[in-house]
Amino acid sequence: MHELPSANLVGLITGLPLLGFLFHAFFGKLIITRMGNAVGKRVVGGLATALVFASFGVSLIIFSGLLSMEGEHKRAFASLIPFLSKPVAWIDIAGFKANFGALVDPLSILMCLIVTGIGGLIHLYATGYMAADKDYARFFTYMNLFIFFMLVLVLADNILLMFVGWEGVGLCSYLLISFWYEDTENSKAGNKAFIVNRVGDVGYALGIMAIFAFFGTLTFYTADGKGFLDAAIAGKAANGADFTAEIALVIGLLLFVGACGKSAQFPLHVWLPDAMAGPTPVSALIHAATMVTAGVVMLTRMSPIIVKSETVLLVVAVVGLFTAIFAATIALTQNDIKKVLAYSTVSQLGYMFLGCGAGAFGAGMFHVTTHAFFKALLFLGAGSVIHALHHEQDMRRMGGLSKKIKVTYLTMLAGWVAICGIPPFAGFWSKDEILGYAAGIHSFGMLIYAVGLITAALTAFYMSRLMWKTFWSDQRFDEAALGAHGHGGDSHDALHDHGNDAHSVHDAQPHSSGVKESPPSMLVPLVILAALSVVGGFIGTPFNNFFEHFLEPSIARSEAHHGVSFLTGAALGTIAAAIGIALAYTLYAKRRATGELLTEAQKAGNLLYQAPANLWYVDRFFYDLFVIRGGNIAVALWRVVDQNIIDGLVNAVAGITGLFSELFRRLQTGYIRAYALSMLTGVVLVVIALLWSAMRTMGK
Amino acid sequence: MLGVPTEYFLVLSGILFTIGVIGVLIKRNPIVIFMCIELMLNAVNLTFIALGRHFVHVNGQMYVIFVMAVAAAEVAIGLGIIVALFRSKETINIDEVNLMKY
Amino acid sequence: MSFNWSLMVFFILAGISVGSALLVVANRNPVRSALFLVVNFFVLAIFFLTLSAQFIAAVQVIVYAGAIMVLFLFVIMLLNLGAPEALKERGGLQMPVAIALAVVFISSLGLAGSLTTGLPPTRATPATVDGSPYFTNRDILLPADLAQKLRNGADPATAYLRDQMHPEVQAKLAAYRDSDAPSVELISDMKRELNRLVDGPNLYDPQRFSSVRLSRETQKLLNSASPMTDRKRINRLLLQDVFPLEITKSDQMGSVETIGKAMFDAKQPWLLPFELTSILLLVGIVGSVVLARRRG
Amino acid sequence: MIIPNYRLGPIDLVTLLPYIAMLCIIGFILAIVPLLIWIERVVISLMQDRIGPNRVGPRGLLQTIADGIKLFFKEDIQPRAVDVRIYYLAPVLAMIPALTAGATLPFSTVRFRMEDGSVQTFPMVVGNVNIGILFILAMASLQVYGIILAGWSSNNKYSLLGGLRASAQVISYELAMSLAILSAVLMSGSLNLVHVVEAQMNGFWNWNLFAYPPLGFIITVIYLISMVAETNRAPFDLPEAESELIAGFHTEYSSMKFAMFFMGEYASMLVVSGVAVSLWFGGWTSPLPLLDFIPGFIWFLVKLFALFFVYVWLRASLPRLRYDALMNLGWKRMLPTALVILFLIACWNTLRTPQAQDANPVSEITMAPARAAEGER
Repeated sequence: MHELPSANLVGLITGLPLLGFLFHAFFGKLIITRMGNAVGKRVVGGLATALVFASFGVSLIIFSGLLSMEGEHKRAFASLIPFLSKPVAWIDIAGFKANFGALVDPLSILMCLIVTGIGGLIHLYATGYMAADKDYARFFTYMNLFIFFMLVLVLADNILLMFVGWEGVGLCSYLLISFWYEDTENSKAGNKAFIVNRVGDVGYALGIMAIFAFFGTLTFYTADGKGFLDAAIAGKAANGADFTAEIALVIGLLLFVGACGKSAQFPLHVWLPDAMAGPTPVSALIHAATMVTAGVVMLTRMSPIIVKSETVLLVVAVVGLFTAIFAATIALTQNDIKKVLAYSTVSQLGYMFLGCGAGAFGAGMFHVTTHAFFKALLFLGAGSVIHALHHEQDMRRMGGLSKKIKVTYLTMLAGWVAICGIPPFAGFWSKDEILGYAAGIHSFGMLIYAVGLITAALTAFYMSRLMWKTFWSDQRFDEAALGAHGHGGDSHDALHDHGNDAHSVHDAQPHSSGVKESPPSMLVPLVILAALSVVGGFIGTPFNNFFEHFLEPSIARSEAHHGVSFLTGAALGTIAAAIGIALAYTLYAKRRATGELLTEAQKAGNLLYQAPANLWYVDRFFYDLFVIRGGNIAVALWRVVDQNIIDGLVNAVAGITGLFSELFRRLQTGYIRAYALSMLTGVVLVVIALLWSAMRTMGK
Repeated sequence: MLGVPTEYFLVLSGILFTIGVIGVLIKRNPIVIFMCIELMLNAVNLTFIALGRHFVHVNGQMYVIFVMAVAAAEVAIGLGIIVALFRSKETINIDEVNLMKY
Repeated sequence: MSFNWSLMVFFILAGISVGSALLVVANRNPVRSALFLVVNFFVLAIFFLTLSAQFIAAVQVIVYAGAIMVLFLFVIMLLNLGAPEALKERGGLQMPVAIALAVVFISSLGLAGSLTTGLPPTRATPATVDGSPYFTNRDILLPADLAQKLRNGADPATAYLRDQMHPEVQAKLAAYRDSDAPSVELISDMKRELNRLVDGPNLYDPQRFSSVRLSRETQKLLNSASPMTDRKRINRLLLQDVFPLEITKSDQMGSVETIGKAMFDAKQPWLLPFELTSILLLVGIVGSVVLARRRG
Repeated sequence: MIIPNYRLGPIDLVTLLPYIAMLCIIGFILAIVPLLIWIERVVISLMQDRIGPNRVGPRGLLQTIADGIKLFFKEDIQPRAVDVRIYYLAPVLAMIPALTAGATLPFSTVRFRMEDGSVQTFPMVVGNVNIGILFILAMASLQVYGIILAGWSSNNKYSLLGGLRASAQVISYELAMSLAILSAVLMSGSLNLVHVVEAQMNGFWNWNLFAYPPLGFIITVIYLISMVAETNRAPFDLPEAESELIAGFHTEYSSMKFAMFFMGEYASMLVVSGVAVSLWFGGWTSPLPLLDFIPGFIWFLVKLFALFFVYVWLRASLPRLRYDALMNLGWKRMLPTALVILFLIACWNTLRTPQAQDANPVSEITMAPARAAEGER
């Protein structure tokens, strides 16, 4: 066994954010009220950020330890409690055992780095972005809690503990989406996210049960090779039964349903765009960079099971591909800048699933990583734009910002080239890797590859559209009017803390009109992320694929292979991106003033526009089916079953109780001696009963 | 009293206990009720000690020590309650103390 | 079978205790009830004394008779409840029902007692656990071995003890043969002689007992300042050191020492209850002070 | 002084010793009371610069006898409303516990020449039992019944008040007294008064009065104060305070019944003083080893009378306490002090003596059944 001494530190990775959560939950608000808004908020935000960065530092230490570790399986086991080397039992009931333990391997540490690194940057960004908010402490409480649960999810050494993290991040997502709960729409969005996720969780939970039923354990890997993934690799279950493709099919599909819910794959994608109701840092952190990739992480973790079944792989690939192109079409038509990015995220997640489905889990994870860089960047950049425009999110009222907010523009530009897949930026490498493997899928490879390329072109198009509408077109808003009523409007990001916070960034010039660049606390993360978006892809180039090599110990070997050569793929990918960009450029350059391709009338009549603009009617269908019709059924049940039968039963019980109470009330005489007498009666009866039974036994 | 069988003590203890029970049930004076409770406790003590001798084990006597300590505390509190009761109601007739009925 | 004196004493005392208990209940005057209760407690204390619980007996008198009942009397007098009319027992169903139930209770208990096979036989002789230095017949556990040892007089101590015995008994011992089971008569004789030795002067002499392994307790008692006060106990201990297996050891079960050591022995479960009781008493003190405080 | 152990059949002097001691105690208490009363009157009158009794007998020595005869022949008045049985029971209860308590009080030693020529020493005590002090405590706690019942049965407000006062006072001071006694027990390591006295042999510096300086002295004072309160003597004579309650609990008593109260009071004074002598002042032992030739009982008597003199002295010099002052002294001063001292002595003992490695009697007793079973086989 190869030792990893620093593995004992792994508890710190989760422990520090948890500490932050507890601290902020109990003292955050107190600190802000006691120390004053300016200082207090700086302390709270600074502490939250510092703890996440500290966690990142610990992750780096372990990462470097892991790099220097030798052997085939780079793996260490530790407790999630800091400085404890042995995992402590969390549940241990009659053979059902789950540890509170951490599995330290490349996959988990990679995710730790992403979560804490990107998370830290987003925390930093949020200290500026949320500066004017009255629930500042609550925000960072949730954020730290989210980081904690996300880390539990990725570090867990058994699938049940992973589920805890899984549900924990779901909870935090819900809390943060409806962070401004005073607005009903936000609460509804939070509910929607929560409920849709539950559908996926049912699949996950059933998957866990199936795993326990077949393997008899929930632990991924153990030091002595008794984990269920060990067993899956060996092809044998605990009881010696063969691990067949049928079993892999059942488990894999169930887990995939769970992954679909969390990673917003069709048809469970509907919650993610609505989740944009939360503050923009939340969108960046949860709904772009980290949580939504949990499905991919989970599938990667489960890869030894998934690869066993061709069917599962195909289902994953097809669903991923469909989601990718499906969401990309919707993204073409959206006007809300965050919605565009949200559907783009769904689409990119589809790519990741496509990679997993192709058996190239490493490629999928690579895209997770690069996507985390550039999508966080784009979201934060969008947030910066929104911030600059005093909470305007509609792209139709933007434009011409490239000169006004230069830093934001330049960083967004980096994100744009990265997501479009232009070499040599980050998105290019990962997307090409995925498409290359997808092309190698048995028998359907080329078809999938073609659709993937089309999606890439669409991606380039809608991103260019976004850039056009936001930065390059003419200015389409009244700059003077901006600050005057800027806080209101239709923005979900409306800040609710008018006036009582004289030192906040936002109110430093409370009624200054015009566009203004964001504060440094927001720009620094943007710049860092931009740099990562530019160069981040080089960790996984086909020439020197450090990334996938690093991940190899965590991933099952599959038969995935490139369907096209690198050069062909790169050329085709670049061409697809170029077509998308060129198309967008030429089309929008002609309409620089309006920034719109179609007039409102044209839009209304064009079914090809209306369908994606209305989200392909999926949301409406779900709404109609589940909310309206399901609601009607529920109301009918309520009226008939609940009100008459169930309530009737309850009322009957209550009535009978009341009747008896009325009877027995008379026994409550208030005379102490009467009570004593009844006690004696009871004693005598017990003695007689005992006597009777004794006599019976003696009679025998 | 070496020749007295343990059973005799148990019977005596049972009789004393029952007398105490009757007293608790039929007296209206809470002080006397208290005395009857003490009587019951002592009957139990007798059982403990008799059985302690029977089994040649010191535990029987240990229990009695605890019973006595508890009885002392109980009497202090109980009599305090009775005095407080008398102060507020000018009577201690237990049948007139029935406020808890409501 | 000779007349059993102790049984007679028991019945007299039991009669007094039952009678006083009945009078506690039957009396209308609470002061008299209290007095009869004191009588009852006193009789119980005597019972405890005879049941080898000297310490408990003393505590019974101190706590119950000396403190609790004085408190009762104090309260009765404080409330001046002497007039029996104030709390006259009126008719009603309470009393007949209570008495009937109590009769059923005691009779079912009695029935249960008669049905069961009774207590397991006591395993040790009750005679010696009350701290009495004297022997009973049952204290001689291995009469044959004892007789044999005494007859042989192998070591100076045994020989000395035999020589101190009555000549008749010595003769009987000399006549004893190993194959016989010792007669009841012989056992009684040996017991009587042993008791006489216990009663007599201090048996200890360093030379005489040089070959006997003295128990720690014996040594402690010999070394303590007052061998004179514990002559009988020393003699008894010496005897049981000479005949470690043949006669039972005299333990002082109810002594303060035994109870104290049991109470504070870490191996016994009494220490925590003891501490809890002290807390209970503290709560009792606080409670009664609060109750007694005059409002306003 | 060595007495040969006369023997008559199965009975010898050693066996008879407890009975002799019993006769000594009862006879002494009953006979000495008139003398004590005379001493008290004389001493008080001297202190108050009066002459005192001087008519009957030489120096008025027979005055008390005369008083006794007078009481004996006086009409025995029985008030109408008394609770007759309790009324008559009370004086008996006042006297008997005091006499009984003397049973475990050792007052001297006797040396016998045994038949085999050896000389052995025996304590003069009725019951040389290992719970001697507990017995005395038990009897002392019973003594209050006489007063309470007298107060109650007289059906007289003054008497009732006296009885109430007595019960509250005795309960209050019994605590401090018990704690003081327990301190002495801790000092000497035994509940047996004979052992306690033996532990104080060989010189007055071994007395418990001087043990654990200054704890022994303080606790002795506490005992002496509670002893005076327990016996309802001045300045703690509230139950019979003449100026407030006429005569308190014995207002309604006359002739011999009154005399029995009187006897009981003096008997209990003697007993508690005897306990004090045994516990703190070395009992029958001589204060200096070179005075050992003087018989033990003489030393005991000397100490006893000294303490009795203290009683009289207090009565002559101190005014009666107010009731709340009495309670304050008992509960707020003496009880806490005694508790602290008891605690300190226990700590001292624990720190000074190494952990004893005695065989555990508990386990021996617990083992008894098994051993007996072994024996039966």
